[in-house]
Amino acid sequence: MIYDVEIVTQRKVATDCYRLDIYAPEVAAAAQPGQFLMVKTSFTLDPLLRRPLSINTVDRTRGLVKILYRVVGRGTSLMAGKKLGRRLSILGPLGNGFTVPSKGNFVVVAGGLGIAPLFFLVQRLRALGNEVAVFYGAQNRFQLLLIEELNNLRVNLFTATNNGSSGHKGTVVDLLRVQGIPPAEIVYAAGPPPMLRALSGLFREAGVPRAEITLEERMGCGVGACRGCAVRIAGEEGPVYKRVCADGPVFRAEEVIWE
Amino acid sequence: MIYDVEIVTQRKVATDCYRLDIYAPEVAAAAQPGQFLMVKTSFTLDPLLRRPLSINTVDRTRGLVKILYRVVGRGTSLMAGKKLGRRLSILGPLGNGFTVPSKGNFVVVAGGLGIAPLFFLVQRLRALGNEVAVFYGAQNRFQLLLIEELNNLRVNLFTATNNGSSGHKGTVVDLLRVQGIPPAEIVYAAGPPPMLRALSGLFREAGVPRAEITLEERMGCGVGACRGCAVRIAGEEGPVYKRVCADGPVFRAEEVIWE
Amino acid sequence: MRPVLEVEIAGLKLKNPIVTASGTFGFGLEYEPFVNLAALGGVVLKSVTLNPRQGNPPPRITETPAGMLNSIGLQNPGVTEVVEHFLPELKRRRVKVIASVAGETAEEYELVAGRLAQAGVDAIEINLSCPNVSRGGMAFGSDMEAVRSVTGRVRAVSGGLPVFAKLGVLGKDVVETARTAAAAGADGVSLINTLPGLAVDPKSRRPVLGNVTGGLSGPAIKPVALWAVWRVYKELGLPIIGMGGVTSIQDVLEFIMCGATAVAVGTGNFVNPRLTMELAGGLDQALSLEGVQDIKELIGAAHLGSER
Amino acid sequence: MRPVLEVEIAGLKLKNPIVTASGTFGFGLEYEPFVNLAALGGVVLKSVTLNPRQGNPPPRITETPAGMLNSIGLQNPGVTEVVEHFLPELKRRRVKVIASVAGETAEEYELVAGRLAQAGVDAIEINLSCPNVSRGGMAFGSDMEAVRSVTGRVRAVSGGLPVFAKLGVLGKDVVETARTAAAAGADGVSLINTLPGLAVDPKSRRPVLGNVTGGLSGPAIKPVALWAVWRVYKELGLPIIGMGGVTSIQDVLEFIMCGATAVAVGTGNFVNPRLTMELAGGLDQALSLEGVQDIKELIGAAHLGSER
Ligand SMILES: Cc1cc2nc3c(=O)[nH]c(=O)nc-3n(C[C@H](O)[C@H](O)[C@H](O)COP(=O)(O)OP(=O)(O)OC[C@H]3O[C@@H](n4cnc5c(N)ncnc54)[C@H](O)[C@@H]3O)c2cc1C
Ligand SMILES: Cc1cc2nc3c(=O)[nH]c(=O)nc-3n(C[C@H](O)[C@H](O)[C@H](O)COP(=O)(O)OP(=O)(O)OC[C@H]3O[C@@H](n4cnc5c(N)ncnc54)[C@H](O)[C@@H]3O)c2cc1C
Ligand SMILES: Cc1cc2nc3c(=O)[nH]c(=O)nc-3n(C[C@H](O)[C@H](O)[C@H](O)COP(=O)(O)O)c2cc1C
Ligand SMILES: Cc1cc2nc3c(=O)[nH]c(=O)nc-3n(C[C@H](O)[C@H](O)[C@H](O)COP(=O)(O)O)c2cc1C
Ligand code: FES
Ligand code: FES
Repeated sequence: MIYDVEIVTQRKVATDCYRLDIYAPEVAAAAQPGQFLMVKTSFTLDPLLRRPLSINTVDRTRGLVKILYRVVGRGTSLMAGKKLGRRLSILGPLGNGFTVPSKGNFVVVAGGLGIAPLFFLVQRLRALGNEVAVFYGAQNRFQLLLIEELNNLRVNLFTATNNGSSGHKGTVVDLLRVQGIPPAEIVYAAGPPPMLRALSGLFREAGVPRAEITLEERMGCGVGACRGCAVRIAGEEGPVYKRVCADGPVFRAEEVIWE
Repeated sequence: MIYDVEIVTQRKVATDCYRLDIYAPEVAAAAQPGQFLMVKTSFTLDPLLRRPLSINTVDRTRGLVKILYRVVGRGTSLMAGKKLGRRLSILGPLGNGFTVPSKGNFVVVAGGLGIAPLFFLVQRLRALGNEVAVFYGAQNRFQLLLIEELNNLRVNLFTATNNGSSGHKGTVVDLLRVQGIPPAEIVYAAGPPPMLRALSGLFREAGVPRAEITLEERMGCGVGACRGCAVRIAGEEGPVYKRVCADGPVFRAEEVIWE
Repeated sequence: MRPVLEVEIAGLKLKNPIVTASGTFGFGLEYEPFVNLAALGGVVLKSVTLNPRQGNPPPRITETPAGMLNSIGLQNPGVTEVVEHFLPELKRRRVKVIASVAGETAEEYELVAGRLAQAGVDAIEINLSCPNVSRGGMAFGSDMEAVRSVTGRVRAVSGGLPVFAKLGVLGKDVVETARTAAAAGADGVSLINTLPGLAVDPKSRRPVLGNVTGGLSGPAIKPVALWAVWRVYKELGLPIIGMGGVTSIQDVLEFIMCGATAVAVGTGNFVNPRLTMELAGGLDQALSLEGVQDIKELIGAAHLGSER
Repeated sequence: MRPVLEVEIAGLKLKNPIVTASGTFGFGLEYEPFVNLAALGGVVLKSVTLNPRQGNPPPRITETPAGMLNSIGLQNPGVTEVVEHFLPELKRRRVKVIASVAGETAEEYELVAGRLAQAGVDAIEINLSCPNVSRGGMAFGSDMEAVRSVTGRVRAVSGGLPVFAKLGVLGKDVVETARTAAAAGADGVSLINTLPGLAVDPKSRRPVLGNVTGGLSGPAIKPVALWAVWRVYKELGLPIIGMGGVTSIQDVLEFIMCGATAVAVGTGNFVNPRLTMELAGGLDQALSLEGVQDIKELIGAAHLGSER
């Protein structure tokens, strides 16, 4: 569960965005789409805490785990500065991933870095031979990541960009509103909270049978012990706080209470 | 006084000992033997404070400043991990250096890393054509650093090692006791406090006309403001605390009050 | 010869001085993928209240320089769940269990402690940093009357179990609080709880934590914790569980030399989930290197030479 | 349009909110190789006593995680030297000078403050963290009677000058101490002084500092400092000079949004001797980016939406 691993490759894939390959065969073997790692970005006491990062995909034959991330603060910028050969401490795979049925039609909605966990899901769904439609929005076409890889997976890909430089001009929520949600057993989504909130409403209105979304919250332990990563969930006896790290990060859209 | 500099070379010169060359032409031009730099070893908040390190020598034509240091803790081990091309923030040259007379006979006594500031001094004294005898002690012969460079300066070099692997078997203080202190206008010394304390006694007994030693103390500001680097000095009206960083680091041996 | 690591604190025998800090290790089971619980001196459980508590609104955690703020707000499943579910599991693992008791009133502390004592925990820790509802939310620990009454009541229902009062350092002088708790029946003290703290997000211009303020923990507070341990040991000589920012063997030794008999790891678990095990395992070698035959030689050792 | 950086705190006009923290910037002149003093909001001098003081035995400094401990022990040349030598130099540089006053008795504070006020400083800061010799070394700041008497006496001899009470957070609740100081005549408060702390060298098994205990400063304590500023602003609305761990513009904004009108840089000067200048210069751009026209808009801004 906790490994000292080596950085095999790291490359910049867009402004402030990096993809990191680490050699971690046990993690590659065990990982499920939607799970995450807790990564220690520094060997000093500052920054102190590990950072949660989704498993973007794995390469089991080569024992690799890939992470796709954006530099937003000190931890991620320290990561971006690490060269190949440098070591990293990781913890994982953690959390409960997405449901991956062996048969059916599925819709995947990604906003920005939401593609990080969803790419792995799409791969799995396609590997099982399922039909997958991907709706993917970003700021501009340069921020639409892994497009070639998605095309190689032969999914139905619909994009949206805020400036219209690729696909629909607007957000991915706008795109879905305009185009309608294709029939699907499960709709999956990941992205910034306002998008997920809007999507949850849309899914409810559209009568989507099952919607799974993945949430983010600041984390302490990452293993369910500290109760730091609370998210409000509709329980049988009223709202309860659940743990993103251990009860999620994947939740059903309708059970999340947005504050 | 404060510079963001580039590491030009860094090489390991003995177990745990490194020599670092930085490109800092202003510092190289201004530096005097005995002065030091305050070096920031990390860009995060841990370790927080700068580390005082002597100027080991300068190469004015190439604009280089050299530092010779031993890894003893977190700051120095972070420094040792820095590759060429990495940047470093330095502050200096700081403090008052050794007296460098243009004519005379001089004795230099170095214990361990005490050679770091003294090497620069020896260079200057020799460049002025002065006679210099160097007494230099270390754990073993591998820890005797810059021996070739010292020989190139054509000084009278006497060594001592604890295990007798080079020169006298014992400490440099033992060596001086056995051999006697050659006549000199000034005797200079640098090294661990117990050695300096013993030497101070020896210098007094031997009637050395002037003895200059360089002291170390933990530092906050390095510029004379915080009073953190106090050392007890015999003043005209009794003992006073002086600042290693601004009143020193070089003091006359007889004025230091050893606790 | 391997150095002796066993310590006895207020009558509680621990196989080594390494325990967990309340609230950072859940009920122990969460850390089983990383830690063999039976290898630790003991496990201090998350503070428990009479009824389940939901805790504070998120965000509940934010990082600070060499530390973190938390405002969990005592989220816990209530004493019944702990007694029925977690304690039997822990017993089977043969680990010493120190249960941490919290409440909004002195009565609540008493009820919870009584239930836990009956259920067979090995010791009780009283979390005195909880807000006292009958005193407008002022922490129990800064009100000497409340310290006396809570400690006395818990003592009375804890039978022969060792009782530790867990103290912060704000509000009242920690020596005075410790003295008051000891006089009211505490066998020892746990030092220190988090310091109060706050962080602002300059972008949103709002406090980061949903609860506005939180508790500061981690290496940042270690010097303050050592100061508190030093003072309480020197002034009162009470048995002490020391904690605050422990991340290394060196930190453990610092606490012990200041006067702690046991040392708890809190935030450090988040950085390295195996830390407690590594410390318990590494003490052996660290002591051998220093020629120490029994860790008890080191308790309070830094006071030698100071006037005590 | 460039944002307005000028602030007025308790009647003292500062060209920008950046000042220095007492004891970390000497008497200003030490930092002249790095800082144009006149570009700062003001300089707070090292605490001054009636007679010269030699301070504590070394070591006086040790690093801690994201912080440092110091036990300088108020080494200073005494008020006469400050009045005769340093103040005239500072006056020529046209920088606002806030003199920090310390003493072992209330009388000493009064005498020192009187001399400084007469010598034409721009404001007085009372360092209430000094040990009170007549009360066995207990800090003036944790004894409300002492806070009242020292503040009242200093107030009386300071003419129309703004008087700030500088407070720590231990001992008594900081809001109560601030309220007491304000009632006794302080126009504002400086928050916070160092936290108490200790470090041990496990090799020698002795405390690192010659004085055993020291004061913890630096980024490690920033969350505690923000908490103190937040509470005093919320409860009392007093003018505040905020400090504790400032190393960046973001830190400055956090303090201001919590309620500080001026922000002091202490330990940060050691890390980057140009820090005060860089902050004073960088505020311009930081505010423009956020569309803030006057820094005064941000004072206490993080309280909006919270019940005040
Ligand atoms: C389960 C999970 C999976 C994630 N997967 C990815 C991923 O695959 N790729 C990726 O780029 N990011 C991912 N994130 C977000 C990532 O954890 C944060 O961006 C990262 O921790 C920021 O660290 P930092 O030190 O660079 O920023 P910091 O300096 O810590 O903070 C910078 C800013 O980021 C925000 N922030 C910090 N941590 C979080 C958090 N946990 N949640 C929300 N906002 C935060 C804060 O508002 C802060 O202002 C994931 C988060 C979670 C919880
Ligand atoms: C004026 C001056 C010049 C110096 N020149 C050199 C030099 O040229 N080469 C060199 O190798 N070292 C030199 N030193 C010593 C050097 O500053 C320390 O070794 C260094 O700061 C240790 O940093 P660290 O983070 O690696 O160790 P830390 O983790 O900070 O400490 C490790 C151990 O080193 C000791 N230590 C730390 N700082 C000091 C200090 N300032 N003085 C004495 N002991 C200390 C402590 O006992 C501690 O246990 C000099 C010191 C001074 C004051
Ligand atoms: C997330 C978190 C939750 C905590 N919960 C509790 C608690 O429920 N009861 C308690 O007495 N202390 C609690 N604490 C305080 C710790 O037990 C400990 O006293 C403090 O964190 C200092 O130790 P550290 O620096 O090793 O974390 C909590 C600390 C953290 C970080
Ligand atoms: C070396 C040092 C000396 C200090 N001396 C004094 C002093 O003489 N008077 C005083 O009121 N505060 C003194 N302080 C406290 C600072 O003024 C400030 O309150 C504290 O360090 C917190 O700010 P910082 O984290 O930015 O350093 C000193 C702090 C340090 C680090
Ligand atoms: S991060 Fe600790 S419980 Fe989720
Ligand atoms: S280190 Fe600050 S005065 Fe010398």
